[in-house]
Amino acid sequence: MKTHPAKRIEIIIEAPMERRFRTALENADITGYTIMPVRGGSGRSGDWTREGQVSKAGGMIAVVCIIKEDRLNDLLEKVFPLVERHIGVVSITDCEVLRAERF
Amino acid sequence: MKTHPAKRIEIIIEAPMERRFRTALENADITGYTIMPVRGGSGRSGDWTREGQVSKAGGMIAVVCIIKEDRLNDLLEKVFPLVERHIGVVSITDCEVLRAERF
Amino acid sequence: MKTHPAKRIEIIIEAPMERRFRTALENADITGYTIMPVRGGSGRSGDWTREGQVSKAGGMIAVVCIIKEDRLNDLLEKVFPLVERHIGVVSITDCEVLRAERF
Amino acid sequence: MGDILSLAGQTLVSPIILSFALGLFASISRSELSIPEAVAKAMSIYLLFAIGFKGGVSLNESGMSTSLVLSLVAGLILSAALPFIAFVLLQVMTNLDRTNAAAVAAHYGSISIVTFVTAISVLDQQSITSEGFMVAVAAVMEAPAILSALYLVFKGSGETKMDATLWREILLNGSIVLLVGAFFIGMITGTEGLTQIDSFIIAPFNGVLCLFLLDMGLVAGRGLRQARKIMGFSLVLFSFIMPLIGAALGCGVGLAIGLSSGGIALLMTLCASASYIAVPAAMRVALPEANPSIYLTCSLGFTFPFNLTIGIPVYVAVATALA
Amino acid sequence: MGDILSLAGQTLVSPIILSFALGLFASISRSELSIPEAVAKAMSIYLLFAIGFKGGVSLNESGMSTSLVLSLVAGLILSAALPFIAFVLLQVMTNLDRTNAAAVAAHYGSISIVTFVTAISVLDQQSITSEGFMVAVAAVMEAPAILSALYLVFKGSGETKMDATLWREILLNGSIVLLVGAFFIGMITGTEGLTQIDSFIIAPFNGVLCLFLLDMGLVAGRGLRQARKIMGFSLVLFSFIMPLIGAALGCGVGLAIGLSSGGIALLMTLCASASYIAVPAAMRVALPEANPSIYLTCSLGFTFPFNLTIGIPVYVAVATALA
Amino acid sequence: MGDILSLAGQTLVSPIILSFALGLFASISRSELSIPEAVAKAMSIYLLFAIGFKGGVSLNESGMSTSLVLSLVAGLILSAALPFIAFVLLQVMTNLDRTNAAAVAAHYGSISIVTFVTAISVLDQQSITSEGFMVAVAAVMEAPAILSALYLVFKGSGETKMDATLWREILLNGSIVLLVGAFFIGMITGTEGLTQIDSFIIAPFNGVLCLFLLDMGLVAGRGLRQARKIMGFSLVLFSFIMPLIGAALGCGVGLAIGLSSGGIALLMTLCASASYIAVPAAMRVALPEANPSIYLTCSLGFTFPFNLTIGIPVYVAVATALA
Ligand SMILES: Nc1ncnc2c1ncn2[C@@H]1O[C@H](COP(=O)(O)O)[C@@H](O)[C@H]1O
Ligand SMILES: Nc1ncnc2c1ncn2[C@@H]1O[C@H](COP(=O)(O)O)[C@@H](O)[C@H]1O
Ligand SMILES: Nc1ncnc2c1ncn2[C@@H]1O[C@H](COP(=O)(O)O)[C@@H](O)[C@H]1O
Ligand code: NA
Ligand code: NA
Ligand code: NA
Repeated sequence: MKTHPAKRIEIIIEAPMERRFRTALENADITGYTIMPVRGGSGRSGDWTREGQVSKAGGMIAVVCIIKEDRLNDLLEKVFPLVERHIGVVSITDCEVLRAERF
Repeated sequence: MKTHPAKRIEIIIEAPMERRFRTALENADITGYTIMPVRGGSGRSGDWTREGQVSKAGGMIAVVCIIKEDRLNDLLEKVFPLVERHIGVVSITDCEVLRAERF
Repeated sequence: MKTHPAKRIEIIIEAPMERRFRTALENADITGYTIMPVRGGSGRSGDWTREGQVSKAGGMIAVVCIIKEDRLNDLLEKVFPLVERHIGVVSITDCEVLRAERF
Repeated sequence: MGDILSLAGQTLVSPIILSFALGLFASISRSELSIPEAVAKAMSIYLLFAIGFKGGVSLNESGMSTSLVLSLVAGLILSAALPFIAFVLLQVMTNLDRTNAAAVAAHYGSISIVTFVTAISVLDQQSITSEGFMVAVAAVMEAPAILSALYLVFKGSGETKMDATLWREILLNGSIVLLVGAFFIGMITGTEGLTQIDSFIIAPFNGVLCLFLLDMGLVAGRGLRQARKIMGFSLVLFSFIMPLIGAALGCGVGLAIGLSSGGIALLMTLCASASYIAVPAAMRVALPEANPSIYLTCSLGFTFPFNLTIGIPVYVAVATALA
Repeated sequence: MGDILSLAGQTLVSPIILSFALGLFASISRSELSIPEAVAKAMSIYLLFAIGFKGGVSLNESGMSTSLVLSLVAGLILSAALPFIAFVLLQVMTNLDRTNAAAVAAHYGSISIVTFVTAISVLDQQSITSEGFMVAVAAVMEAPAILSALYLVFKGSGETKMDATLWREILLNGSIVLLVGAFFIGMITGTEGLTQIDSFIIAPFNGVLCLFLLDMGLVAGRGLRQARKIMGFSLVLFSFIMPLIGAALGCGVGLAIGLSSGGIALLMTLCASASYIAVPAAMRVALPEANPSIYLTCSLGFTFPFNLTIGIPVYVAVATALA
Repeated sequence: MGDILSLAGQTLVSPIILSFALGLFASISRSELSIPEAVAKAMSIYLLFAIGFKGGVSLNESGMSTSLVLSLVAGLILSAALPFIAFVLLQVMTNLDRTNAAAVAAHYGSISIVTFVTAISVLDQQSITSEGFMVAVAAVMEAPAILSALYLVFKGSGETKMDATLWREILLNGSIVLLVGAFFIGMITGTEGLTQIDSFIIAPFNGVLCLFLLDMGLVAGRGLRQARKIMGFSLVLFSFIMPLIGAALGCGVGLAIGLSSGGIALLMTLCASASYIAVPAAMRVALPEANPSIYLTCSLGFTFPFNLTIGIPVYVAVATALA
């Protein structure tokens, strides 16, 4: 089956930033992305878990975004400023997609 | 440590399709997969979030499936017809696995 | 934008192992990782779903850990013994990260 | 008329409706207020269980009757017939394509259980009694509309698209099973069963309904925010007219089969209400080409608030005036 | 015998048991009805807190007694001893290997708190009083069985596999901490504390139990659907015989230490019931080679429904006949 | 003094406080006991809705008054002023940098709604009445402190960092909208509305508060376990001194504007309490450079338990002695 090269970007960022982050993606003309919940983790700022938390403050989300290679730089440049002051982790993986016209 | 090449397939598809999708995977003899929850996202059909939703209609799931390279095509061909009419996103990444005998 | 090569490790393991697993990662000096919830899946030991479950016994978690390439082997060696007797799935993907100094 | 207005006023200032308004306000003003998915589901399970159980108990007390059978049959037919009316109306009034029109139509044949529950609580407030078996009528009205809609799309095309899995998903849909199951439990255990759990299913009922409607307001408001892009004026108009047509039909049928005034008000509400749980999920599976934003906005964004605020008081007033 | 049957009949038509049956039906017929994980956990937390608190309050009223100490010791010993009996029985009746047999055995030494709660609610229904401290007995019976099972696997092998983390996980297991903690809170605050929160922990208790058993039915049914592949007839038989053996032992011990008839019925229920929360989680960590489908299906798929429907009425009838 | 002690003793042995202690114990002893996030949120939504609604109903009964307006203005000013005091204190006592000090200061100007709710429940226990509009005062005190803290960080720097999104997030914060919304619903529907839902929002209130405090204890304990690495002695000391300063100020202002003794106790509690929901979230967005572990540990790990156990009884005793 025919597949097409693309990039899978995964960004782990603080939950209270969700709305701003969505806006930033929109402004970068990225309308396709998926947000996944995060249960807990560990980083330079210590361990954490969502269990029993009421405030959004103590949580992260994972944003997965699949885009064509040529739009990658654009996304990173528009979205990075937002992440910079925050504790987000950004990783980019090569991938193949079906139905290239979607991306 | 010895690792073996494999493929990681990630499929984001509507939650109401979960059962059919599982059946399709079974029929393609894929018995190893993991389903992860999705909190929200954005696509050609607009923004959405699971918050406060009762109906399954407004949600997606992410299916992660790690398989040997030689079974990839088989999976895509058997599962794609199901995804085709639906709004799923399919991405395939190269990966390495431990314990190849599992896959 | 400048990116740096790294490895993305994804480990799917039984939920009751979470605490031990976190300790094992700490002992391997891996302090950066993220834990994501898992809703259900299928494997050699059959289908399962978290719906309605009270006991942790019937669930898995997904641990995502992004590290520098040169630390990969160390991680695998320290963490694998824990996974060995258990039903975890380990996959490793090449990725690129921003801000290499974090990892 | 004055009566209707004063009744509408009375209904509008109840905690239930104001909670819905609060939710609507919060999401339209983009507040981050939200209720977790699991909690929304829990409240919906609670409401279905409680309403089913109470219906069963009251049938146990009143005993079986031909009226019950008549009402069930009437419900089945109404649910199956309404989508055809809705479909024609949509084709006349709007420029939706066949698939989207059928998908929207399915929602209007089926029912919204929260609208039904709210109507019951309004009747309670005014000490109007109604037939306990109306819950069973609500249950049988969930599914037939889906079949009608699929017929509308696939007739002539030879395709059927109805595999066994889809049948089971439609007929053994979670909310049907829970509602009918609780109804039977109530019917079997009767008042004795009720006394064991009434401080769970009766006392806190209205309070839970408030929080659930708060959540519905939040979800509906989110839909409305996105609606500007997709909803034309004619589609909005449809969302207000269709419930009135449904209610009129329900009223006629209710009178014909001799329901009490409370029963007629409930049947009108059922016909007027549009599904937003079971049908959307079925449409995602059976008609994935239909745009969910369209049918969800019609049903949850416009018809639901309309019924809650204007519809129910009108239906109750009309039913009490006529029966 | 007639008494037992009529009691069984009475128990079977209660909302509690019928809710469980509804859940079982829904999942066996593959309905999509489901209760979110978070909600199931919430109900379980509520039930543990309420039952623990009430037990503590009633101990506060009745005061300490030698009977309490005797019962705690008896519970500890029963929980530690039952796995040995179960293990021998499994080796005789089935062809499970050593590890799987020990894992299953652990479940039968430990207890199921929902079974216990249901028994209390059946006793309440029949106005049979029981010792408040039975909750504390339930708590001490959770863990010892796990140690016995691990001993069965590792004896001779020199390995111990019991690190400090595992000890803590077993002894400070969430449900033990909550049950014992609530018990102490009840004991310290007494009736005065109870009046502050009784409309939370007493009034809705049976209703919550209904919904929780609905969920247990859903989960148990899912397990049963998968069971055909792995469960032999002999294993199913074991799931019905073992509770009776446990109950008989519990009955003897209860009589010996002079419990009331209600207390004996509860001790029988504890011995007869099999864990499905704490022990499975411990087994996943300590005996990952054991197949979870086997022990979960035995305990939740067969023994749990057996106790709920046949067991408890029998135990109550026997206890009242003997004491 | 004896009075204060006996009152403190009485408060300490209530199910509410003991539940908190149980949570603290469970997480410090590393038990796996935990309450799902969705359930914690549900309880918080319930508490906000109930407390807001009841406040509104009581304002509806008592009618508007200048005292209401005075209290609202006083609340606004106190919330805006307290961060400056806290900031100076932190700069004198600790070696936190400007950003972290401002972030911590923001928490102490704002309020903790659970601390407030607990104080109300303690007053209830002792049949001390208080002004219903204190809920509205609580609501207006949530946000101003955030603005003061941002001013402290950015003054002189020319930057403002206050975009429209941030304003909306602060002012239309979920808990403010829910609290104020429920307050208005209560005010509009009055006692008539209350009778419709009182068995939901009044009867189970204290029980839900118990479980919520159990959860708070779990979360606070987790924070404390991590605290050793980051919390110096002086910061801990600050967490105990700052609430007393706040309470003293609140007491003076309460006396000045002529609140009842119950009202003064509540205003003291509001001033003494530190936010752990709204402010931390705002800080993550507006001051991401501040270390969340520091401000969360101060507010939730030290000040919250301090107020719960020692603070509230003292504030109530002082207020009743003075007013
Ligand atoms: N190397 C990593 N791999 C995966 N997730 C990470 C990594 N580092 C940090 N994270 C996530 O990002 C959060 C914040 O990281 P930090 O800013 O280092 O405290 C952590 O709690 C993790 O959830
Ligand atoms: N490029 C993408 N990357 C990641 N997820 C996507 C992408 N496009 C769509 N999705 C997900 O698929 C859902 C449906 O997409 P669509 O059919 O475009 O509305 C979205 O709501 C997202 O959750
Ligand atoms: N090939 C695979 N790809 C993704 N997840 C898997 C795979 N195999 C197993 N899993 C996950 O690991 C769990 C246990 O697998 P097993 O030990 O094979 O029963 C399954 O329930 C899945 O959630
Ligand atoms: Na309808
Ligand atoms: Na047992
Ligand atoms: Na304060």
